[in-house]
Amino acid sequence: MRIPGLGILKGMRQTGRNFWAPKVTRQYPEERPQMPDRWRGRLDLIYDPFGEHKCEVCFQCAQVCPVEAIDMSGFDSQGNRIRYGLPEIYEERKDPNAYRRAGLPAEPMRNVARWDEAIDTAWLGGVIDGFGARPEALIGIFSAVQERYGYLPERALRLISDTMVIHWAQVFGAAGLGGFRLLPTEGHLVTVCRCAACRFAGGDALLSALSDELGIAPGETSNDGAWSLETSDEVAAGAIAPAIRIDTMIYGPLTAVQARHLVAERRKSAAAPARARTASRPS
Amino acid sequence: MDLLFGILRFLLATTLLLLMTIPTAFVVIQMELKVIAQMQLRYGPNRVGPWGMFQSTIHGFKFLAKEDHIPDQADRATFTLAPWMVYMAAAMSMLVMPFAPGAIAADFNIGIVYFFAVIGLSVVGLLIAGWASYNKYSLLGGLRSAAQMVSYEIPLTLSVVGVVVLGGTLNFRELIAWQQLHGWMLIWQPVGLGIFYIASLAEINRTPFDMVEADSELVAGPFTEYSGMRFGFFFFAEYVALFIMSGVMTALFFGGWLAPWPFPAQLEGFGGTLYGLLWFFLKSYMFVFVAVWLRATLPRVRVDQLMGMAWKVLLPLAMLNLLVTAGAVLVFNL
Amino acid sequence: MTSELRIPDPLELEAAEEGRLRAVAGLPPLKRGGGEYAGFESVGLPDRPPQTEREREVYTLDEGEMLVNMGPQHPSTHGVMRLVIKVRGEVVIDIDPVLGYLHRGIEKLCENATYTTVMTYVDPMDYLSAMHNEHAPAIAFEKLFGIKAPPRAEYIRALVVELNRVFSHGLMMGFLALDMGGLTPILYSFINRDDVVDMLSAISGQRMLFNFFRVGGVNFDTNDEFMSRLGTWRAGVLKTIEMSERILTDNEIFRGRTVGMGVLSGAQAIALGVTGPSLRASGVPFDVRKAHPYSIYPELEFDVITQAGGDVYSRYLQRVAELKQSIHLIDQIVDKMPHGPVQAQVPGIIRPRPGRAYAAVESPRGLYSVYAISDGGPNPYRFRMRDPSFVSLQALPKLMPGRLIADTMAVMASFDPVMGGVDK
Amino acid sequence: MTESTSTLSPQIRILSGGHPRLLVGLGDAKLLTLAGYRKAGTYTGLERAVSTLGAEASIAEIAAAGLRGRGGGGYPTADKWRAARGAAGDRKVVVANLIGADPTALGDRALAEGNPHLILEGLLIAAHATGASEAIVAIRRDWTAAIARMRAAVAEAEAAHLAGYLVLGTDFSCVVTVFEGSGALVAGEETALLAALAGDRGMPTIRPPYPTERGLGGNPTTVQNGETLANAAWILTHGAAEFRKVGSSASPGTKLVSIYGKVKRAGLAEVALGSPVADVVALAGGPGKTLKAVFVGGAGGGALSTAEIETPYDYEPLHAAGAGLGLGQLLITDASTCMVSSARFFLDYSSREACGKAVPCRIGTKRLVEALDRVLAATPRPDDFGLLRELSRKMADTALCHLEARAPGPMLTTLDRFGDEYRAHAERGVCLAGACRTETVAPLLAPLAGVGPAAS
Repeated sequence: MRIPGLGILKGMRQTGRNFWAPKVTRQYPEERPQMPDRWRGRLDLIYDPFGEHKCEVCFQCAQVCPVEAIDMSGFDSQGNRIRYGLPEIYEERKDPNAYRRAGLPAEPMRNVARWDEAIDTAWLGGVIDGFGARPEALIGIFSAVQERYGYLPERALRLISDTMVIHWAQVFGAAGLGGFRLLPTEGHLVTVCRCAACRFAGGDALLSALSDELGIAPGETSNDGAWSLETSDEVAAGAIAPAIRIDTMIYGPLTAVQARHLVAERRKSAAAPARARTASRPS
Repeated sequence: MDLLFGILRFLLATTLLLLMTIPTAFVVIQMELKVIAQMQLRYGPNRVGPWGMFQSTIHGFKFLAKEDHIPDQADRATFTLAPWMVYMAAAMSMLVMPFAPGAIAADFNIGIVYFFAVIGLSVVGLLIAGWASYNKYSLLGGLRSAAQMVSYEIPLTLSVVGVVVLGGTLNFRELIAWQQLHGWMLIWQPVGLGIFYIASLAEINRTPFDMVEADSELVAGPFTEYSGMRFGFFFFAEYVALFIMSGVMTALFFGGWLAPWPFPAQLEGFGGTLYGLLWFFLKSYMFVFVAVWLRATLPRVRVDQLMGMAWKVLLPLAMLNLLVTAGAVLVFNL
Repeated sequence: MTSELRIPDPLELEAAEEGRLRAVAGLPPLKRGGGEYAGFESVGLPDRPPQTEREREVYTLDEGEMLVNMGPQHPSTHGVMRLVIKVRGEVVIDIDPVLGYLHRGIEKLCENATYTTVMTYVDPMDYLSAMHNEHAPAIAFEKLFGIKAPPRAEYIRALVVELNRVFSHGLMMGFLALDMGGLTPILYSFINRDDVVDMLSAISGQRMLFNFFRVGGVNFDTNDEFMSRLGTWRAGVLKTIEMSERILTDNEIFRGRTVGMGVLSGAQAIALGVTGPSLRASGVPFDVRKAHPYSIYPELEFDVITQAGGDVYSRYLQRVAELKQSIHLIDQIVDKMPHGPVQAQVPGIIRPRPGRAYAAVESPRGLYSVYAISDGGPNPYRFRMRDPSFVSLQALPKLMPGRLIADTMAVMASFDPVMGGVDK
Repeated sequence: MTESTSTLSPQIRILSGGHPRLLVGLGDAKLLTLAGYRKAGTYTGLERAVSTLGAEASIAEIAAAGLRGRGGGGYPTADKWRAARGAAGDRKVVVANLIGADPTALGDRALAEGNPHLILEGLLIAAHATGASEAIVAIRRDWTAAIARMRAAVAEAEAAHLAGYLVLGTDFSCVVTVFEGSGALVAGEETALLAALAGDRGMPTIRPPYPTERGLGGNPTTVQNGETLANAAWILTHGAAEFRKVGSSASPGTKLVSIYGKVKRAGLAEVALGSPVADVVALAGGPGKTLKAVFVGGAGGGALSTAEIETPYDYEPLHAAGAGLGLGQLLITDASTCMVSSARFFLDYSSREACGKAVPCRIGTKRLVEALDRVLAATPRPDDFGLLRELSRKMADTALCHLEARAPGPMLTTLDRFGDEYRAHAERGVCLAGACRTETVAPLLAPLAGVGPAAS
């Protein structure tokens, strides 16, 4: 026979005792939990132990996200500036007004938004149609666009994605690989070949000479916007190593002095159109 | 002149009481948050103000800031009326609450009858809230509240009848004076106290008798469709009622404002009022604490068990108690 | 085992209960069968004609009846389940569970994953017993490839699986109380659960979806952190469990609501396919760990616990008893654990020979089993999982007619369903 | 044969000597037209395969010749074609890989520019042998001359019923299309090439399934290097026995070698497989006495020291020496070349060209470059040489594509053979070759562990 109420009293004794007992709550922001050594649920996979950004902007996450929820920007392992996401959302974030709303000092955008750069849609549509909109021809279409604009404008990529029904992340990812430019260059573009043949034939000296002559480091643009210097593996120098490319013309083999001379010559006739010359001098 | 003074005094007292309900609700809610947390080995709210003291206050202000939503098919008139009815039932019943000597808003000669009449009004509010919401859960909750509160009113009142018979008065002040002479009613009416406590918990929908809200069954009972300050009124009324029931229990069974020792059980003048207030609040909040303690421990009883308990256990027990008390009064001529 | 094989028809039960109630109230019995089809509008959905007999039956309302839509958003449906309850007053006449709100197509996901990556997909299924979810596929795939996990791996598996059972059963105590309005036991249960998941994250690296089992072993060996946490937890676990027990087991209100409530006889339970603690609470001594031994369970000493009642209270007691039994098993496992490797040599992409394999484990909710068919490719041709919660829920419509709405919660919680597993 | 660069890009210079087969007449404008090409006696291979032999027999012919893939892997071509032929699927594709992944490898470019019909013929033979109805020529996009010539060649061949529908009047049809491919290193990898052709970022995919089972669009796809296809055409034209006359028994035939570095004449030569590396170096008029090391196989190969200069230029012997055939790149260095900075150059190249798909490659190459930078700056961490070896091993173990697996090759081989240079750099900050700009740094107290056997 149970005495009615005794069970209730037993429970109340327990809760009453716990009223005074030490508490088990962790006061989170002050008291950080000790994460196990093997813990792998961290959300801050941002920097590795060497202090380097871990995200390589490889787009694999964006490509598999079915609702295109991932937007990202950064520099990938090729050094390309990549950004991916809805332009309006992204640009709103970069918008000086958004900064102002957030109470941050608003500076004019260094890299102006190019997603609204006008492109010749009819021409691009013709190019895509010429390839029959086959996905195999994506690189060919990119080549055509880069030939015309000097780089791949984002709006063109978007149009390609829409017309060819290829996922936007795929188009952007494909454009990020293989030497396409995603930013426009300013002025004359001097490209120094960095391939093994050129490097062992004295390409480093060429690069330092040109860098000295133009006063800019590789990847930079001179202050007057007339010259850009970059390196590439693409000049494919072979027998004419070491070689450089100025805009579309390839020169080689060159010595450092010859390279300086070439650039200086072009500088003098900066206003005049580049005259055609032989691509190489057989040795 | 007397009439004018009486009216002024009444206006002042009611204003003060109405103003008092909100802080009272805040304090009781804060107690509930904090005490249950401690019993569950948590700290409870501790971020807003020192020791989290203002958590319930900002809860209150949060209600003000929330959207007030009325369902399309709800009956707007009654839907808006219901929170007021419930809230006013609680606030009005405070009118006869004997806080301290000289601190009774309206010292009726039938104060106890008035109290039980007014506190019972809240059932009407809950019923129309349940009906007006156009929601099945609300309707079930409203009907439950009607059944439960009407049922428990009977043992509740009957348990007090014993006290009244013994004290020979329906006035709270006189009842406390009787207790000063004869000792607290607790000694004379232990069974009545038990019935009163259980029935009062049921009357104000506290765990383990919170059938009306029953959040794991009926979502939120009659309050399901309410939001913003309208819900806030229900919410406050519930906690004010808890305080009132504890206060009335103090007055009826625990000597009201009397100190627990005979000398000085009561002081004269303004000091006496403060002294009385101290003891009254101390005792009342102790019973609030017990109610919260119960809530931290007990599961909810089922609705049929609840009704069974009212009619099969409490009502016969209260009758028996009344019979024995009345008999004793007659025989021993107390 | 009882010899009662007849399952009472819900309508019959309901009629009896209704007759009793009306007799008590002194009312004439209601006439049945004159109802009208109310349709889906009455539960807030677009109307359409009934498509099955059962649908017509549920949505046909007699005099004084009403359909209540409980869920998918409701405080106590253990996830996102919808119960369409036909009530007369508060008396439940009929229940129509509507599933699929959490359906994620896990079986198909697994069929498109390689054998090694299946483990990540089965985790979120029954999220309170993720270790068990991984255990059955691991065993099935090992059968399929004809490899064996090293002994130490088997012991670690059994250890983490029993730890998982401890916190799962502990949570059941809390949720049962919570569904009856008891606020406190769930928080005590979470103290225990937090300790265990911290411990499991020390060994596996994750707190909830462990991804710990591998085909042919486990991901990690035990480490000092895990073992020290295990020791600290073991010292205090019984005290934590007793706190909930003191509040619930002898409580008159709790007993009043659970004893004799939702009685499932042994024969009924077998007929409905209910397994696990719910079946043993009905007096049937069936435990996969004993009946079809797997892993290292033959080497451990334990008895199959049963209860006689078959009601909600028995199911509660059964869980508490099994919880303590699991702690006992953990002691044994730690004592006997051998040294050695924890992972057999397995190629990166496994292509088993065409064949089929079945493996069943005793999960906290009952018999959880996996059936995998290989066509020789790198991913399973067919991957089928039997989830115990889904089967247990079948009993709900059989038990509820004649009871009250409030009891629906108690009976449902006593089967301890996890919607992630039900909907897969 | 004299140097003739008439129709070829100026980058390509053909060296005399060796065993010219594919290079015969290259640079002659006559070869560019169909008529001129036919006059040279070819397309007979295709005729023979289609009209006389049939698919099975042509594969047997290739198998008898023992042709192996010239893309570096050395997988027997006949086996690959047989697998593609046996694979289920009603649509099969053949892809000619003319991406020329490494810009220093000139063989494919020379063939595509100088003799497009030869590659086309090989491609059609492969299509016929594997039962493919579709053929794709993927050419690196900056080889504009090659693309134009290839397109013209395809048009000519189709007009002459050598390609397209009903080739040579038989029921064999094969539609040939020419597409540009991107110019990244990884794009030459066959699965990456297929991904790029599917309109995706050109990143390798996990194998199996091999492309011969499931490639472009899920269809069985045979991806062949341009040089391999040219060889196949040559075999069908001249016969397997003739093919086997040159080269080693395990791998008969010739290989196009691009020789550059510290040589008198850099350029392209065709040598018999199995001939000593020293002979190949001599073709370019090597540096003679000052020869220090030969990097065989470019960024994915390895270095041979002067002691190993007699190693046969063949798949297995080079692989055993830690190097590889690659696309036929041969970098010759003399005494003035620092081996550490050379290894760093190759690793840096691999790191820059990493597509980003496989983490060990993407991060691992960077870590290797950083470790080498520390060595070059004479500020190594105590375990840096251990790190170099361990990381290389892990990269090879977890590689997704062969580029990644072989990326540390130049570093590992030089670490083994020229350990003293590494040690000098790391411990004293001295470049033994005198090539690197060195600063005076305090020597370390204890020598570093883990430097290769040559150093100990």
